[in-house]
Amino acid sequence: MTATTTSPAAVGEVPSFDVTLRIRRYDPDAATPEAFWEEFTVSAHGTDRVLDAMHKVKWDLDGSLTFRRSCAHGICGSDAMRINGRNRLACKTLLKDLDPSKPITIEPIKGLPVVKDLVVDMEPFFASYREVMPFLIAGKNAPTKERLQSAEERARFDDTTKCILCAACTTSCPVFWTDGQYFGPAAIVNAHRFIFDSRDEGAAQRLEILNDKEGVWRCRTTFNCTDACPRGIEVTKAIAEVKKAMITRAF
Amino acid sequence: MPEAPAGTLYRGREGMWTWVAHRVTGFLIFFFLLVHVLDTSLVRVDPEAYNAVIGTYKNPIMGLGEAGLVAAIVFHALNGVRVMLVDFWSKGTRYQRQLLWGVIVVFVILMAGFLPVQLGHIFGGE
Amino acid sequence: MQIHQYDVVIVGAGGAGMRAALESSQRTRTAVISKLYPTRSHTGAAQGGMCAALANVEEDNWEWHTFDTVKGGDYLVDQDAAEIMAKEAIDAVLDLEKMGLPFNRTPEGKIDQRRFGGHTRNHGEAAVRRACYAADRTGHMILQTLYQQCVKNDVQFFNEYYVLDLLLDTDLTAAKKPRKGAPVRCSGVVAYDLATGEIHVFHAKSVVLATGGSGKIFKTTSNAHTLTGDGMALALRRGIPLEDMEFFQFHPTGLAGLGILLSEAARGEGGILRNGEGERFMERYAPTIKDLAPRDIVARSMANEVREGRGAGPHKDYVLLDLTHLEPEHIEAKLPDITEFARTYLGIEPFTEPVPVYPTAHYAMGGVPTTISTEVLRSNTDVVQGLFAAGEVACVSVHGSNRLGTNSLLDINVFGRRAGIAAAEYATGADWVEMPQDAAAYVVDELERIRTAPAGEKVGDLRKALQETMDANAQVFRTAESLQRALDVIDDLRARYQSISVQDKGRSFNTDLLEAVELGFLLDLARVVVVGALAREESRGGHFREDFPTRDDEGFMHHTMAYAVATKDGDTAIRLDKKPVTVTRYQPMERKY
Amino acid sequence: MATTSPTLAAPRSPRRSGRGTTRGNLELYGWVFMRVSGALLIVLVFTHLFMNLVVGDGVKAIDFGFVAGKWADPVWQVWDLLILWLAMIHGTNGMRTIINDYATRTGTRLTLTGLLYLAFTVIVVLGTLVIFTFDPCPPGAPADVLASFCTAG
Ligand SMILES: Cc1cc2nc3c(=O)[nH]c(=O)nc-3n(C[C@H](O)[C@H](O)[C@H](O)COP(=O)(O)OP(=O)(O)OC[C@H]3O[C@@H](n4cnc5c(N)ncnc54)[C@H](O)[C@@H]3O)c2cc1C
Ligand code: HEM
Ligand code: SF4
Ligand code: F3S
Ligand code: FES
Repeated sequence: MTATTTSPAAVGEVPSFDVTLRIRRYDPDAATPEAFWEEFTVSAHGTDRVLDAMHKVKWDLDGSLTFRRSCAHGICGSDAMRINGRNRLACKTLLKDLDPSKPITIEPIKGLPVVKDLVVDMEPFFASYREVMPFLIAGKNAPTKERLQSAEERARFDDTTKCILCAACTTSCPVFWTDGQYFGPAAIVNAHRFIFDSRDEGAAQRLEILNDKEGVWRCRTTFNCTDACPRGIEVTKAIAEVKKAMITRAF
Repeated sequence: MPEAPAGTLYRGREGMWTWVAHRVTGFLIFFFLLVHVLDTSLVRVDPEAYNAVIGTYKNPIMGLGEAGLVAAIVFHALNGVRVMLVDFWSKGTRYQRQLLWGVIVVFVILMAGFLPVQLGHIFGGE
Repeated sequence: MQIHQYDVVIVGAGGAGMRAALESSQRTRTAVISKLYPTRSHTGAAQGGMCAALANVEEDNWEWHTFDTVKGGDYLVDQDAAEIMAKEAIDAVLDLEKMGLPFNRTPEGKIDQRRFGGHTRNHGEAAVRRACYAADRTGHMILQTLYQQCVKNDVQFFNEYYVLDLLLDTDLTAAKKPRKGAPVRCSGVVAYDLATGEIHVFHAKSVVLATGGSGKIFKTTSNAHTLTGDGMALALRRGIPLEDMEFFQFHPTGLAGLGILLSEAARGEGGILRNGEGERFMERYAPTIKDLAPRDIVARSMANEVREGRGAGPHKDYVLLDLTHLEPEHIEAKLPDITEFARTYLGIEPFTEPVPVYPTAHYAMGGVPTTISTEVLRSNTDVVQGLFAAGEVACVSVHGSNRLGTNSLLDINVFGRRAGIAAAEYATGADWVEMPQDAAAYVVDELERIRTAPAGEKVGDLRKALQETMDANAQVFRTAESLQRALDVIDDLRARYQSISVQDKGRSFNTDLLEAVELGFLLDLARVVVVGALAREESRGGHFREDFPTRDDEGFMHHTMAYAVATKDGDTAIRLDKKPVTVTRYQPMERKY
Repeated sequence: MATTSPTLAAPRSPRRSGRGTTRGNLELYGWVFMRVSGALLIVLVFTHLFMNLVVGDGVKAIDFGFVAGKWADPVWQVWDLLILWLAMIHGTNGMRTIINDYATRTGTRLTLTGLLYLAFTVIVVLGTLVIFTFDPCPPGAPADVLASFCTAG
C-alpha cells in the first residue's frame, strides 16, 4: 500500500449540521469604528468546537474576523470569549452542547478595552496579576537539594496551580465590570497559589496587597468566576480562603 | 474603549442573580429605614401628626408595600446568612446553590406564615 | 518604524526562551520578543514530565539516562550533548523546584518520579521511574513558574510581536559561501507589532532563537495553531542550514481524529493499548517494555494494527487506550487533565470506556543546528557569531532520530539556560555589529505585498492542502512515491503562494496577514522535511521508509544538513549535506525493547 | 524605506506603578462588621417586625399609644436603638459600596457619598434623640391618643 495512513474520521458517526454564529465585530481601522453584529453560517461536525466554526468563518468566509487562539485544547488561555452570554474558551466549548439550532452569540469578554472584534487589551489584567507578587518568595538559605514538602502540603494549593490566566473569571465578575479597578479573581487565585504554599514566606506581603480597597473585600461572592473557570478551579473558595487568612491575621 | 452597541446580558447563574437581589433589597431597605426613622420621629413632635402619618400605613396600598418590604427584609436577611455561610463554612462555596434553595424554602415558609396575617390585618375589615 | 537596542534579544517566550531570559537578564540588558503572551506558549501543553536521574524513588544515574537517550534516538544522537543534558538534568529539576515549581511529592516529601517510555534501568533492563512531574500538567507548571520568575526579575517582554527576519552581516544564501572560519555575525531581528502593525527593528549583540516547533505542517497534530516553525524558517531563508528535519515524532496517543495529546504518562501509570480485538498488541512488538516502548515504535505498531485491519471503531481506524482496569482515584490524582480531554472532546468516560487514540504529529527532532553551547552553526564547523538557539527550534542534537518522552522539557531547561548564559557572555565581550542598510526593507515589502495583493490564493486553502498531503504522504509510513507526491504538491503550493492574498487589509491586529506569513514558513519547512526524507533511504527512529525498512549505518549514520540556496529564477532550492554524528561511548547496536 | 530617527521605544508592557495600597484594615473591618451586624440584626429586626406586624392587630394596631407603650420599657428602648445604629451603619456601609461600584466619576462619587453620610448623621442623631427624649405622656395632648397608663398615672 502507499502511505496513505488512515486519517481517522470523527469517532462514532456524528452527522454534520449547519450552525449560525452571531459575532460581535469591531474594526478599529474603519472610518467610523463602531461595533456591530454579524452572522455567519457554516457546517460543522459532532466533535467540532466553537473555535473550529470560527476558523471556518475566518478561513473560508471572512479572513478579517479576528480572535486569539493557540493551543486549541483549553490549555493556553488565549480564547476566552463570551459565548451565548457566558465566558468560555472557544476551543473547549462543543457546538453540540450549545443548541446549534439557534444562532450562537459570540462577544468579547467584558470589562477590558476591545481592540478588534473579539480581541481585548489584556494588559490591565496582567498588571493586576503582576501586582500580587505571583512568584515564590523563599528564604536565602535554600537547601542544596529540593525543599521538602509533604503530599498534603502540596495538595493544599493544588487547585489554584491550574490557572491558565485566561481571564474568563475576572471578566465575568460583576464587580470588575463596574470600574475595572478590582484586582479580580484571577489575581487572587494566583496569590492564593503562593499564600498556601508551605515553601513560601511572602504570604504577609501578598495579604497586605490584597487588603487594598480594590482587593478581596470587593468580592461579593457572586460565583460567576467559579462558573466561568474553564479549569474548574473553585475560584470563590480560594477567595474565601484568602479572606479568612486576612481575618485571622488581623484579629 | 469603544462604546459598543448593547451587548447581551451576561448569563450569570444563581449566584449572580442572588447577589443582584441582595443588593436591590439592601438598597430598598435602606431607603425605607430613612423614611421609617423620620416618620417615627414624629412621635416626638406631636402624637396626632404621628397617628395621621401612621394612618396612611394602614391603607391597603401601603399595607401591600409593607408586605413587600417585609419580603425584602426576609430575603436579604436569609441570603445574608447564606453569604455568611459561604464566607465562613469551609464547604459553603461548594454548596452555595443548595444554600440558595434553603433560603428560598425558608423564605416561602416565613412569608406563608406572615402574609395571611398581614393581609388579614389590612383587608380584614375594622 | 522604531529601533530598539538590547544586548540580548530572545525570540520566543516558551520554556526555552524564558529560561534563557532568566539567565541573560541578570547579566545584560535583555528583551524577550514573543508572538504570544508568554503564558500562551505551547510548553504549557506538555503533560507528562521531565526526566532527571534524581534517584528519589529507585536507583538511577545520569549515565543510564544518557544511554537511554542515545538508544531512544536510534544512535543519531550527538552523545556529548546527550551526556551534558542528562548530567545537568538533575540541577535543572532542582532549579525549577527552587523557583517554586509544585512537583508531586513522595511520602517523604521529595520530588516524586514516574515511568516514561524508553527510560530504563541499567541499559534497558526494565522501566525506571525517572520522570519528575506535576500531575499531568508539568509543562504548564514549568511555563508558569518561569513566567513568575520573569515577573519577579522584571524581564522585559514585547508581547504579540512577531519576529519576521533575522539580520546577518553576510548573505549566506548566495552561491558563493563565506570561507571556512570567516566571521559571520548576527546584528538583530525585525519584528512586527500585531496590535499596531508597526515594524520594530531590534539591534542586538546576541539573538537567541527559541521559537518552538513546527507541527502545523501536519494536519493531525498535538501542536498549537501558532507552532509554525518561524525560527527555523527565518534561519533557513537567511542561508543557515536546518539539521535532521526529516525526523518528526508522531506521538502514539492523540485523541483519534483530533490529535489532542494524551500523555505517555497514561501508559506510565499503567494504561494499556489494545486493538479492535481487545489484544494487547504491544506484547508482540516490544516484548520487554511493551506499551512503554519509545514513541516511534509504538506509533508504528499502532498504525500497523490499523493497516492490517485490526483497528477499533466503525471504520477500524484507531486503537484503544485502556485505563479501565486502574483505580479511578489513582487516575484522577495522576492524570486529571487528560481524562478531562477525553470527556470534553470525545464524550468518553475513561474510567469505564477505553479511549480511541491514533498517532499525532508531535515533535520536530530537527531544527537549527547548534553546538553544545547553543551557538548556531552555519556549516558543519562554523558558527554565526551572536546567534544562539535552544528548545524545539534547535537541533543540538540530543534527540537524534526520535526523542524520548520528557526529554524535551529537559532540553528547554538545560539548553535554554545555556543559551541565556552564552548569549549574555558573548554580548558582554562583543562590539555592536552595524545593521544592514534598510534593515526592515525585506519585511516591509513582503508584508505590503501580501496585504495589498488583489484577490488571489487563500491562506486557508493552501494550508489545508499542505497539511493533508503531509498527513497522507509523509507521516508514520513513508515511501519514495508518497514523498515524491508530497513534494510535487508542495512545489505547486509554493508557486501558488506567490499570489497569496488576504481579506483583512487593516493595520491593527491583522491576524489574517500573519497567518499568510506563517503559511510561507510552513511551506518552506515542509519542503525541507520531504526532501530530507526522500534522501534518507533507510528507516531510523521517527523516519520509517517502507521501501527501506531497516536502519543503514553504513550509508546513513550521519546528520542531514539542508541549505536553501538561491537559484537563478529568484527562488531557492534545497541542497543537502551530511554532518557526522558525535559518538563517545555507545556504539550503535540494534534497537530492541 | 523612510529613514526614521532611531527612537528607542519603551516596551509595551511596563510594570504598572501599583494602586497605592490603602494601608490599614478599614475594608476588612467593614466586611466583618457587615457580617456581625447582619447576624445581630436578624434577631433584632425579626423580633421588631414580629411585635409590630404580627402580634395582635398587626399594622393596624400601631399608633402613638402603641409606640409609647413599647418605649416605656427600657428594654425596647435599647432594642430599637440597637436596630437604629446597627442597621444604619450596616446600610450606610452597604450603600457606600454600591456608590463606589457604580459612580465611577470622582465628582459624582464624592457628592453621593457626601449625601449618604449626611443622611446617616441626620437619621442617627434624630432617631437617638427621639428614643431617649421621648415622653410617653406629653402634656397637653388629647387623652384619646395617649397610652392607657398616662391617664392612670
Ligand atoms: C501536547 C504536548 C505535550 C508534550 N508533553 C511533553 C512532556 O510531557 N515532556 C516533554 O519533555 N516534552 C513534552 N512536549 C514537548 C515540549 O513541550 C516542547 O517541545 C517544548 O515545550 C518546546 O518549548 P520551546 O520553548 O522550544 O517552545 P514553545 O513553548 O512552543 O515556545 C515558542 C515561543 O516562541 C514564540 N514565537 C514563535 N514564533 C515566533 C515569532 N515569529 N516571533 C516571536 N515569537 C515567536 C511563541 O510566542 C512562544 O512564546 C509536549 C508537547 C506537546 C505539544
Ligand atoms: C436583617 C438582617 C440583615 C442581614 C443578615 C444582612 C446581611 C448582609 C450581609 C452579609 C451583607 C454583605 C453582603 C456581601 O458582602 O456580599 C449585606 C449587605 C448589605 N445590606 Fe444587609 N443585612 C441585614 C439587614 C440590612 C438592613 C436592615 C439594611 C438597610 C438598612 C441592609 C442593607 C444592606 C446593603 C445596602 C448592603 C450592601 C449590598 C451590596 O453591597 O451588594 N441590610 N447585608
Ligand atoms: S482562575 Fe480560571 S478563569 Fe480565572 S484566569 Fe485562571 S483559569 Fe482562567
Ligand atoms: S465573580 Fe466576582 S464577586 Fe467574587 S465570587 Fe467571583 S470574584
Ligand atoms: S486556544 Fe488555547 S485555550 Fe483555547
